[in-house]
Amino acid sequence: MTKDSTTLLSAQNLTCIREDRILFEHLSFTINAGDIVQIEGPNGAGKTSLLRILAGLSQPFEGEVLFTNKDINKHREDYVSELTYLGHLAGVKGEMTAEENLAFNLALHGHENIDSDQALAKVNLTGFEDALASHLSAGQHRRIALAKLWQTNTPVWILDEPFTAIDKQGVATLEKLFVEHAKRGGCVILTTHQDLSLSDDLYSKITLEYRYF
Amino acid sequence: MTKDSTTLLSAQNLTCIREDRILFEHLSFTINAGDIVQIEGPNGAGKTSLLRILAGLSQPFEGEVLFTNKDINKHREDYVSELTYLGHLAGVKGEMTAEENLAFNLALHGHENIDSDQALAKVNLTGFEDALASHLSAGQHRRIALAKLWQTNTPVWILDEPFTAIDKQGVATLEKLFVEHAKRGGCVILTTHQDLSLSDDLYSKITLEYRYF
Amino acid sequence: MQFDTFSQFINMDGHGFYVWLSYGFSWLLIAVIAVMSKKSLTDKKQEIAKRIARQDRLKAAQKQQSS
Amino acid sequence: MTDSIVSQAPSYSKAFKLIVGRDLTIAFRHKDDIANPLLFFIIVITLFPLGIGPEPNMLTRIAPGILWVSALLATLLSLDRMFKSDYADGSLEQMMLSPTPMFVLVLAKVTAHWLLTGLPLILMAPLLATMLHLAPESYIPLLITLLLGTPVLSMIGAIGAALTLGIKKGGVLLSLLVIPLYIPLLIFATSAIDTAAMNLPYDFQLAIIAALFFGTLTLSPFAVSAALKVSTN
Amino acid sequence: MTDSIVSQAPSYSKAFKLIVGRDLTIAFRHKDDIANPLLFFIIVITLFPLGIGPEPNMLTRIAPGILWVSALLATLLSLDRMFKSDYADGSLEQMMLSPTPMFVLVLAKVTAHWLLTGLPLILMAPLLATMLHLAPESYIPLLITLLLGTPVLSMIGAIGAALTLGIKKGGVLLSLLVIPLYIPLLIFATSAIDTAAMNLPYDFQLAIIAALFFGTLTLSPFAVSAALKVSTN
Amino acid sequence: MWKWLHPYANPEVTYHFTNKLIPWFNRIAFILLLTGMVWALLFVPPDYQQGNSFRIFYIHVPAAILSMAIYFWMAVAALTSLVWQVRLADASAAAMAPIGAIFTAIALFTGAAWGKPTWGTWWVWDARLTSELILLFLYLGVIALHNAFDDKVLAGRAASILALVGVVNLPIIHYSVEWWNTLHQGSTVTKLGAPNMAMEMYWPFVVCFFGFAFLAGSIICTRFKTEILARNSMRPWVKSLVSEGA
Ligand code: HEM
Ligand SMILES: Nc1ncnc2c1ncn2[C@@H]1O[C@H](COP(=O)(O)OP(=O)(O)OP(=O)(O)O)[C@@H](O)[C@H]1O
Ligand SMILES: Nc1ncnc2c1ncn2[C@@H]1O[C@H](COP(=O)(O)OP(=O)(O)OP(=O)(O)O)[C@@H](O)[C@H]1O
Ligand SMILES: [Mg+2]
Ligand SMILES: [Mg+2]
Repeated sequence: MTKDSTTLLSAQNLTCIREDRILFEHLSFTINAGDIVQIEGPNGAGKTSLLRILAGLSQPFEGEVLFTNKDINKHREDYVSELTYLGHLAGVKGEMTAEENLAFNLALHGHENIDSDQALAKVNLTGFEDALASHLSAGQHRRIALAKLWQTNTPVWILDEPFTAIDKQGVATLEKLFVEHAKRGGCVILTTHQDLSLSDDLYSKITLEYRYF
Repeated sequence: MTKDSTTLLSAQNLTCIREDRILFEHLSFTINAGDIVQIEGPNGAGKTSLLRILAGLSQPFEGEVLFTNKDINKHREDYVSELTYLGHLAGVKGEMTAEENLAFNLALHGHENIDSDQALAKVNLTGFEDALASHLSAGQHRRIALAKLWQTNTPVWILDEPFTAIDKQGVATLEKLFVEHAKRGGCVILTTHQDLSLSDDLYSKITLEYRYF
Repeated sequence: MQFDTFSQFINMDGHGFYVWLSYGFSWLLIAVIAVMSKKSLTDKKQEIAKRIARQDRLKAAQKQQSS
Repeated sequence: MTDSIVSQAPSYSKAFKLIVGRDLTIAFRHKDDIANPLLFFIIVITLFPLGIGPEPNMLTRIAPGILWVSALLATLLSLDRMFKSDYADGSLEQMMLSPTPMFVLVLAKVTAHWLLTGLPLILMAPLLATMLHLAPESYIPLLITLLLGTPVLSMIGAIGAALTLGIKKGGVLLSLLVIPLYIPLLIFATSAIDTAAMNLPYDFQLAIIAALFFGTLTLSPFAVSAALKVSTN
Repeated sequence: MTDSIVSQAPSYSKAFKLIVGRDLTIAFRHKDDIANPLLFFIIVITLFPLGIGPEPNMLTRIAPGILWVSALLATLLSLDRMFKSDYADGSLEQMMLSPTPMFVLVLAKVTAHWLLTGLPLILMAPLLATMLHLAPESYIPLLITLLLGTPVLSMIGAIGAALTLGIKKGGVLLSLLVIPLYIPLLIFATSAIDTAAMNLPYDFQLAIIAALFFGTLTLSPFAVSAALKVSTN
Repeated sequence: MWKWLHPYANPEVTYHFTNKLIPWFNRIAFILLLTGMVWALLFVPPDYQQGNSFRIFYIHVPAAILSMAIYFWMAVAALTSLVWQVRLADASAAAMAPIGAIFTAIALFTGAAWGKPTWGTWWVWDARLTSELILLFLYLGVIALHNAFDDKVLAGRAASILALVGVVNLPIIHYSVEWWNTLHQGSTVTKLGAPNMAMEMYWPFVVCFFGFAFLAGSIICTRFKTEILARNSMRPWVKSLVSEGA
């Protein structure tokens, strides 16, 4: 956060209200190129809600999100082509093979002629390229969604619990990728319930507290 | 397992096949009064499948399960009135209150006039008795299902990941309950991904390995 | 032999269309189901072979990792 | 074990009441469940005069068929939820592991379903029959056939619902399975109403529908139980 | 960033083809998706002669209404799956976050839906029309109205499907939202067929249906986009 | 009593037995059908009423009878699988359904094509026709249900339950339809009534019928093999069979 580089994303005065509970109020922060930011807080604190607002999937009750100083709602297409978002749900279709899923996800963002074998190898899915996703285990299923991180070139990554169902070795590989991505000038915003095993100067935290009122 | 007490449950030569993968083959074991048995193994190894076979919810591909030396399929009603099963899914209806849920679950097994306030207090739900279950958090939701363990008097407990979404204090309370139940002559068969904090002589483990073929 | 000429055989006193339609459609359906059944058998065998190959690869990979 | 708690399998009638009561409670908390099949029934019936034309004579002629086909479709669309939500949250498993035999449980679920869909349809039918200019002689047979027939729809439908329980996209498949089994009922019911409109006795048709009622009442619980066991396996 | 990979938003037509292709692939892997609405259409149509009676004259008279009402119901029941599975597994979110504008995505989903339900219905309609003894003059208008009308059913239905996406028991609610919107189409389509059976010109009705087609084609993508944004919020 | 059945309840033995059966079925079917088709198309005299359209008889009636016979055997297999837990029985039921559906479709189609020249219409809501149509729906339901399950063992059991429920309903459907039709409509549609058929018309029918029956048997056996493989793919014998390239 202290590095003096370009500001990629900035949240201004965000307030989020779900049903009748205020999840957070007047939340402001900026995220620069090179940052890795972990959002933390107990179950139900509003982490997912915050990430969805940052991605432009939900509208905040108040406040706005700026991408390179432009409101993401007004410049949606510019923003979206620079963004990779991964939610609680992987966005993987059980009826398609691992390879088809990856190719479709990337083609939607205009990537073609990608080396899907290599991308799938990165997430330890060698041998499962043409298995239908519904025949894979929960962890393998999620790895298909993660594979695109190796092929995409968008600077902003917003990842909601990317480590769910992933084993220890997989987590380590991912963390290494995040650091590389940050070094190349991207930023990573993620939530996890386990702590990152990165040294403290490599990433920062934003803590949400559970508010009862 | 070494205690010389009555055999409650015995699995004989169980084989389970899912789609085209053999999960386990020729598995035999016995569970006596006073046993606490943890089934362990990686994701997809077949723990849930085994518990469902033991509860009589699924049929094994081969082999049989005996309860006090009687085949559970042939003496289903005898077995079922001595069994408390708790699956991945809690069996709690979001449209009913905590108290109604508990009362219904117990009434189905013939328990009436139970002290539901006390049972709900045990699982830390005091004050939520007449909140609709759908308005509770995931952990509180699951606690409703667990509350019946304090009220039931069946000897065989089969619990699939009972600690899911339960905080540390809750886990400790439950473990204490399991030990008491075993002392009273019951048995507990459970799966968890975290280790039990009981001393090793209080419980035994059955390990399932992930088989690729 | 009930027909003297080939065109008589095709025409069948005006009922040719219905007769040939019936015979044609029926044999077409039978051919389709026969071919599909055969194909599903070979497909199944291939699918099993593929899975065995994958399992072998997985086993090999496992061995490599552990050693 | 703790002897302070006396436990004993509840009697069949007690378990039956327990489950019916529970299902009704849930439905009343969720009011759509009751309103929706009824509204569907009404809307489908209004589509026909729009599609076919408003001449009263024509409508009188086709009214029994339309009323029954619509009742059938409305029941059909409500079948899906008979076991699905209990299956999805694990309650079904718990009920199957209770000491009460499965057929009692199935009968209770079917009864609750009928109370929530069949009964409202019957209550609404005379009104819609008026809109379709049903012959005056046909009102009584319409109500009798519905009274005997809608439980049959629920019971046969339960078989289909139980069979398609574990399947993701069960909706239309369920229709495919169940509709052919509904056909005899449809034929006898509409024929009873038509016969009555001609002032002829329709005892024979009623006898058959009653036979269907008792036949499905005795057989369907077993088919449903078997199907549920397969689906929850 | 890595410059080996060239990335650029795909052109509209490319994105359109991509999504349609994907939906068709999935449907073909899951063959039931195609077969089921069609089977439902066929089965519902057979219910009417059974309920109303087999006289050819009567059937000729009501055939247009029955064909259209059944097509409408078959489409209705298939609407549910238009966005639901994409919503449930998170693909919809991913598509909404792609650089392609929403209306292209919506048009692609609707096109795929029509190819999988509307088109098979049209292909099957003449056969069923024969079974209902439709007047020979009515075949052409039947096909034309279906050809123009089924896309309208898909497009209007998409709005309802998008609105009820986040709701658990959306099935019957969806019908309630959508059926009233279908009524004008139903009236003009059956009236066109009836008019043609009387050897009168039916241009007026066709003009209205065409207007409905172009109207929904231009407006519905925006309504659906807005509804999807609300549902995924 | 079931002891003699035991070796056939073993999938491997059954697979190889079926495998040996198929070529014989094929040969018999080929000979019978070639004879039957040539006989029916070229040598059978035209019917005195229906003329040459009578030649449709030689496909229509075998198909119609087989459509019902296969449903019956499918239900028997379903009952065996559910009551006596014979594991292969539901595999055979699953193998029969598509063939039965095809013959039902053929009976319907040829019937319609025969109806046009004889009755002047492709379709009437006659009792026999309607119940054959419903039979097709029942078949399609069984097939669709079977395909809807990923797990073939469960699929087999579910489809068996449906097949049995269907078979209980079949007579009800049959009589309801028969009875319904005669009430609404006079006998404008007269069925051919089973006449004492001339032998020169009867024998080619017998040849065709058995030809179709053996052909159906052969296709059912092929599908049965597929079903056995699908249910036993983890078995060593299947692995060696597949890797042999057989
Ligand atoms: C779509 C139309 C038709 C259908 C679905 C149909 C169906 C059937 C069925 C199911 C049978 C077997 C009955 C049994 O063995 O008990 C049958 C037999 C037969 N059908 Fe058809 N039929 C159709 C049209 C026709 C027509 C148009 C004719 C001739 C005018 C015809 C002549 C016969 C004859 C002669 C038999 C043999 C009756 C016997 O068992 O002696 N069918 N048909
Ligand atoms: N669609 C919704 N409608 C109403 N309330 C919602 C909705 N989504 C979330 N909530 C509520 O908002 C609160 C925050 O939810 P959120 O998913 O953001 O939490 P979280 O911090 O991501 O929790 P977790 O650690 O479980 O993922 C919860 O109390 C939840 O009940
Ligand atoms: N209904 C089913 N149909 C087909 N395959 C299934 C079914 N249920 C489970 N499986 C498969 O069986 C295997 C074992 O599943 P099971 O749920 O028993 O694992 P588990 O040990 O409980 O795993 P977890 O730790 O994730 O709970 C998995 O590979 C799964 O894909
Ligand atoms: Mg979250
Ligand atoms: Mg498990």
